[in-house]
Amino acid sequence: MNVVSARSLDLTFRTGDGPVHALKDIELDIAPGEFVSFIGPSGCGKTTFLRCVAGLEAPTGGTLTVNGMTPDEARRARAYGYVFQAAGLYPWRTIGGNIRLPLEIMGFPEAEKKRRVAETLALVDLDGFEKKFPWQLSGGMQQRASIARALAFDADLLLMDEPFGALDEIVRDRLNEELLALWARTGKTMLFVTHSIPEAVYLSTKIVVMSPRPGRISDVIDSPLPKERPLDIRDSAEFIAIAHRVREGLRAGMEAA
Amino acid sequence: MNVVSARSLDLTFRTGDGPVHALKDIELDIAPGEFVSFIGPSGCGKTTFLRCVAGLEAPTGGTLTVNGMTPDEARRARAYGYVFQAAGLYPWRTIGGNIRLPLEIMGFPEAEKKRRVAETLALVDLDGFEKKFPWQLSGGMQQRASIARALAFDADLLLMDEPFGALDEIVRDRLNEELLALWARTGKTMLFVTHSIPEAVYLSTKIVVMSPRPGRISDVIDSPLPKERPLDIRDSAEFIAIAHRVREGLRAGMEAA
Amino acid sequence: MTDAPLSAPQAGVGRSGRVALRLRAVSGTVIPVLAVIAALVGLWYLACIPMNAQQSVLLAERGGAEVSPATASERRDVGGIALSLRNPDPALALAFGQDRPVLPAPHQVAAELWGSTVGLRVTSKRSLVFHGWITLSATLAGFAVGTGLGILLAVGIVHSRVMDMSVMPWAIVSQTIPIIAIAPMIIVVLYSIGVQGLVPKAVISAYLSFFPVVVGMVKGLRSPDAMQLDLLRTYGASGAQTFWRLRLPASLPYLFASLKIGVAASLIGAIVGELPTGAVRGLGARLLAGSYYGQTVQIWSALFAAAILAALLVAIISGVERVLLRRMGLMR
Amino acid sequence: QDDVALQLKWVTQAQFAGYYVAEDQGFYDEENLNVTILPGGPDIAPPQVLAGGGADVMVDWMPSALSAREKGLPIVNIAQPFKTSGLMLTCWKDTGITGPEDFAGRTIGVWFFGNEYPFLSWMSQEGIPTDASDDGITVLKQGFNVDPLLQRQADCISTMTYNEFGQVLDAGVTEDELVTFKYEDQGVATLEDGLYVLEQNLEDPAFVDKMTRFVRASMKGWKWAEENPEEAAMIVLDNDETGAQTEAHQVRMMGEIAKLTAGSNGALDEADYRRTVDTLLAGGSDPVISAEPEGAWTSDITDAALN
Amino acid sequence: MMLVVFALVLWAAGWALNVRLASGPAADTGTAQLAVPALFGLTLIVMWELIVRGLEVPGVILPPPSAIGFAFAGQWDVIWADFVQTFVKGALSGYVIGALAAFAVAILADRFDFLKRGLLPVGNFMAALPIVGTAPILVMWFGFDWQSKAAVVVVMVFFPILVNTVAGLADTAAMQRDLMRTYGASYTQTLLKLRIPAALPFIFNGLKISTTLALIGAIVAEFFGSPTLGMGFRISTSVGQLALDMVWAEIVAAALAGSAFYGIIAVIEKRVTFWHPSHRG
Ligand SMILES: Nc1ncnc2c1ncn2[C@@H]1O[C@H](COP(=O)(O)OP(=O)(O)OP(=O)(O)O)[C@@H](O)[C@H]1O
Ligand SMILES: Nc1ncnc2c1ncn2[C@@H]1O[C@H](COP(=O)(O)OP(=O)(O)OP(=O)(O)O)[C@@H](O)[C@H]1O
Ligand SMILES: Cc1ncc(C[n+]2csc(CCO)c2C)c(N)n1
Ligand SMILES: [Mg+2]
Ligand SMILES: [Mg+2]
Repeated sequence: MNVVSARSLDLTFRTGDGPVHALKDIELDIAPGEFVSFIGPSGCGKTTFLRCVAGLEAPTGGTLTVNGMTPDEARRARAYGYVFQAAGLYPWRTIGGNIRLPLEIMGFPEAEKKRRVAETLALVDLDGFEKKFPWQLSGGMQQRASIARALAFDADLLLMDEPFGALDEIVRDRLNEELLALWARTGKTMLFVTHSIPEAVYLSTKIVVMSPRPGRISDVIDSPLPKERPLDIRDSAEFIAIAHRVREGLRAGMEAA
Repeated sequence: MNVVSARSLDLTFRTGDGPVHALKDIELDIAPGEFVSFIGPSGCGKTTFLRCVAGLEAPTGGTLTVNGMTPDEARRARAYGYVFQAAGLYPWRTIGGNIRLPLEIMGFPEAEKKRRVAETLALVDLDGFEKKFPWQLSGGMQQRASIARALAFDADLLLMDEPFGALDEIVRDRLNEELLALWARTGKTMLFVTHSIPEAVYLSTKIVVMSPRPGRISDVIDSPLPKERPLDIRDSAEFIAIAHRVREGLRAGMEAA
Repeated sequence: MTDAPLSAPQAGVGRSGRVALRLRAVSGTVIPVLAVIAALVGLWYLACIPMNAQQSVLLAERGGAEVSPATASERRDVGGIALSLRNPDPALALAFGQDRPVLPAPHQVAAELWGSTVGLRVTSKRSLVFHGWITLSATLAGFAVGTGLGILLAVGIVHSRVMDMSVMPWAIVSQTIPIIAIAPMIIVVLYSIGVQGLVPKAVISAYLSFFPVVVGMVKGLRSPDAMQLDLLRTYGASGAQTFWRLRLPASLPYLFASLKIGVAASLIGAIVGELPTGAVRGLGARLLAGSYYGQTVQIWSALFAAAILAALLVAIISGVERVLLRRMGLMR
Repeated sequence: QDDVALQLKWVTQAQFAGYYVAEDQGFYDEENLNVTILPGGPDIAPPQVLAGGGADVMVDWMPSALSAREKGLPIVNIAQPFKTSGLMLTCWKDTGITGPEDFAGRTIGVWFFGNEYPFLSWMSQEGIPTDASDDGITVLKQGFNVDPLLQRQADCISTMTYNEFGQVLDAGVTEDELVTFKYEDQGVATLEDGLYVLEQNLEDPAFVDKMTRFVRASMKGWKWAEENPEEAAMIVLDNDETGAQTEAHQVRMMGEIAKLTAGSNGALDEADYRRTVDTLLAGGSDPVISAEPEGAWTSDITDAALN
Repeated sequence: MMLVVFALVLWAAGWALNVRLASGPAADTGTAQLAVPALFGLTLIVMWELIVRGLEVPGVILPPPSAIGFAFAGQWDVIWADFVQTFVKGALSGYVIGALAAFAVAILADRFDFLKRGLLPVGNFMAALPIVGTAPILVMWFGFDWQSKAAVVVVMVFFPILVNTVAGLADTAAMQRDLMRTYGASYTQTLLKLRIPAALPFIFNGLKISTTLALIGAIVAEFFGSPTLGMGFRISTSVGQLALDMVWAEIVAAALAGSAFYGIIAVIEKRVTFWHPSHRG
């Protein structure tokens, strides 16, 4: 069964100055264990699509299922973890406290909370930072903590909206590597929004190129790259070819709009 | 004569918790008409170097001349235009008013102000937006306006500190193309700070790679790319080779530090 | 530690660094503050001369000195500065020690302050500590009630659109009502149901302090951004969970900012509440009694006592704020 | 014991010595009364407190009481411990004022808050407008103290023989620098501190009995105070919670107060009442009261109390 | 008792209507935004009327709104004269003087950092001096007429405007100041073209807070001595005369004037700082 399945999905926002057609006729299937990147110019509806999957936004047309349920049911079943663009850690909670937050809300027993916090901290390589406050960490470390927070309750689906958008290229490179490793280890399904072509190509098994006004899917590219990806795969011809196709897809979408 | 010439330039900030060695032993010459990019990890001193050139920061060692003057003299002679990372337009002024700001301060006559505002607006392709307020424009348009503001008084030297850092890749691509065209047309000398390897390689005649703690120049790469650069030059082997060298330079700098 | 957080703010700041920073901050304000105070005190002394000139010259005249103009009725039309210039000796000599000066000299006020705080048993009716305590207890009671009410109202406003739309404008209008006009009425109404003493003052004090708290708390409870709220939605959190885990902690910095304004307002309220019933107890009563008998020195010392009390209350709240917010990691 | 709440017209001072003495000397206890004395202040209107039920009995001036009665608050004088008026105008002699005919064009300080009626009546009897016109008086709402006179912001101010006048002297002004006009001497005296209750309460025999005992004990207090002015002043001082009153001031005040209470055994003298009413009615175009009051006083209680 | 019960029923009905208005489809229209608070106020007033009549509260304790309305209409000329004396002469002139003085000092404090660091803490302390204590002193110094009221208002509004203006002048981003430096701009140019415009939202915040303070200050000062005119004079005198309807009519006038003053400054603010994120339509 597909983890995410969208059929002629449509979403129009009513705003003060007329309706905004944010998503139009989205058809997409995502199988378990895939790493899917969404790329497209600003305003093309990437975030909106992710929010629909998360049940934070209600589509105005078409159908969308998550693990076979409606997105809202999936949200209440805590089917996914969501990572926002900015780390958005609560500044009044320590790193450990932030990771504990979803566990508290979902009512995990005390011992279980402890175990999971320690485990996820280790997973994102932040052991020893449990008692620190967010602002005592660098931006990259904060973003890792926010990923840990989304991992803590061990949902099979991870939704990430430009998680590394605010970081500099070098830190970003390292986090990309780590994310790939994590994905390989856990086998989760990933939906990943990005603005960066190299990032999308480097990470994904499938790249969804979107174009704006109204937000549509203009291309879906299945990556032939192997699962093992050292950083300098980015200088390989295959990589460059996919990147080229993504860029062409973006350009075409822009011109059509 | 070199536009910028640095000889064993050194700068140490005194802060509450001890000195920060931001620039060390910088040796650099920039000839008229060059397009020089500065790239390096966060905190390596790119901004600090640009600020030294602008006379906004006083070096603690070595010498630095701008058009043969001290930076401070150059600043008072209005020798350069400076573009900051964020557009930083004054929200209480229209786009036209923002571009007029430096002209007012430098005491241009009224008719001249009018002419130049119109001219620079056309140069950055913003005619018709003169009466709009900054927040009514998209991020990319705001950044173009801020470049226009720096161009308005027609200095021969343009200092740009990550001007496109906050924009998305597609908008950024277009502004890169436009910036190159502008440079070709006006023959100004450009100092350009960026985090993006493709951007640096695409734009520059010379790439300065820096490494942190203390901030040093770890590599200076003269680009063999032709002056004419269509966007898909980025898929060429030459381009990729330079990008690779920049990346290696960055990595080496990181490891040494 | 491969990724030492060296780029994080303050990552390298040790204890000594913090202490050094604090020391620099202290010397960076203490000296200017002292300088400004010295300048103000100097000006104050200077101002005493013309302000008290009429009386100085009158005293000199009664003492048999030659003064100009010679009679009080002629002098009445001469300004204080001109009078001091025409009679420099008495104006200077007698300006700083009068019993009922128009403007008491700083040392007179200081001596009175000292004498009526440290110099007396705190149980004495002349002790400013005694009166300060009376006012303080009403202030604290009113502040507690006002703050509680303000927070409740803010919670209501944040959670109910009707309350937001209907209550907020009237809360603003309520602040345009001159409290001194309704204070006596509040007191009389409470009298009629047999309530007197601390409660009426506390009610007025609460009336003045609830507003800043409402405004601050509404802002604070609304300070979490859409992303922080959405995060909790992705966890399927309930309204109560959202309130306790997100809105409330996020509002604390705003709350403290309003508490500081509110406590000062509470103090004013308590003093205003002490005025109508006149000479009973408290700093307001001292002010009024001083005023009633033309005891300017006593007025000024009560005035300063009130300001010092306000400063202390604000300092205490700042202290609590610092400890709490630092423990919560909200203050660096 | 029966509870009685007494609302004073002003702050704790020797003006109210009789009540404090009665409390202190146990005269109220003897009458089986538990009396609470509520000090007044600048913004407390005793009739309002009475109307609200915050007090059983109050001290007020008759002009203010009659005016309140005409406004529909039925209050009744049950006793009149003050025989003579202590109110006066105090002026600087060097202004050249010698009599009321010189008031035109002057600035005069007056207390308001129900204390302005005697002045306004007097002026309307003299035919002097108080509207700040050229041939009229500029009236200032006088604050709490004698500063307007000392600062020469006013040519004359209102003073009480027992209080503010002493303060003027205390400030170093000698009596021959001043001209004073006692209302008593001008023939416009109105009755001052009397005891008033709500009319409907008098229908209750228990209340009447309580008030009878209260008046009896209070008058005993007053007579004690007249005889022992120094001790009475000290008792007042003990009851002052601000700690602002001084012994010298209160002793002098007690001395002056004793002169005002001297002629009264507590019963209202009908002649004084007539004079007060006539003065207030004679207010020309804007009299304080417009109609002859009915039932504004009763001698029942003093009759019962003093026999 | 019936009336009281009726009042409570009315309250429930008013609230229910408001709930419908506020959560209905028209909630965001300007009409609803006026109607909801107006309805709320109206229910309060009618309840007040009913309860006062129902419980037979004496008119000298709390008059019903209808009596207040009659007093307001009947004594309109008196209220107007009081308003001119207290608001126009006292509050407004004091407000203008206080604001100008605060601007001048703020610019000085901004220019000389030493002054700023010394003045602000001392200023905060001075601002804590209770107005009810300073008012009698100022009345003693400046006489009984509106000048002393203006002086009280100056003292009251000075510090909030000063503190806000200083904070506003310091609120420019380092980048914005650097931009001016790259143009080689002078201090005055930076002040006029950057710092003052950037400070306007703060300045208006101070000006807004001060509107209500100004009126209250002028009224409070009249309690400590005044000519026989003015809102504060009328309030205190009318209490003494048990004319509570007049007292409340003056309070209503004060609240109206205060709210209107606030509203006018808020409108000007919206015009002048239209560019600020909190005002962008
Ligand atoms: N709550 C909303 N109300 C109205 N319009 C909205 C809302 N959220 C998004 N939009 C509009 O919908 C369109 C798609 O927005 P969305 O945020 O999904 O774009 P995006 O692809 O995530 O862009 P970016 O790369 O800038 O994050 C945009 O035009 C946006 O203005
Ligand atoms: N005013 C200052 N006072 C003290 N230290 C400073 C100051 N400005 C910069 N630094 C320090 O100097 C070093 C270089 O900073 P700089 O801003 O030049 O880096 P950068 O290369 O521009 O980084 P980024 O890519 O993040 O903009 C950093 O360690 C920074 O913390
Ligand atoms: C507003 C006001 N009311 C009364 C007095 C003083 N006062 C007037 S008459 C009197 C004696 C009877 O109580 C006293 C003390 C004042 N100064 N200010
Ligand atoms: Mg987005
Ligand atoms: Mg930088």
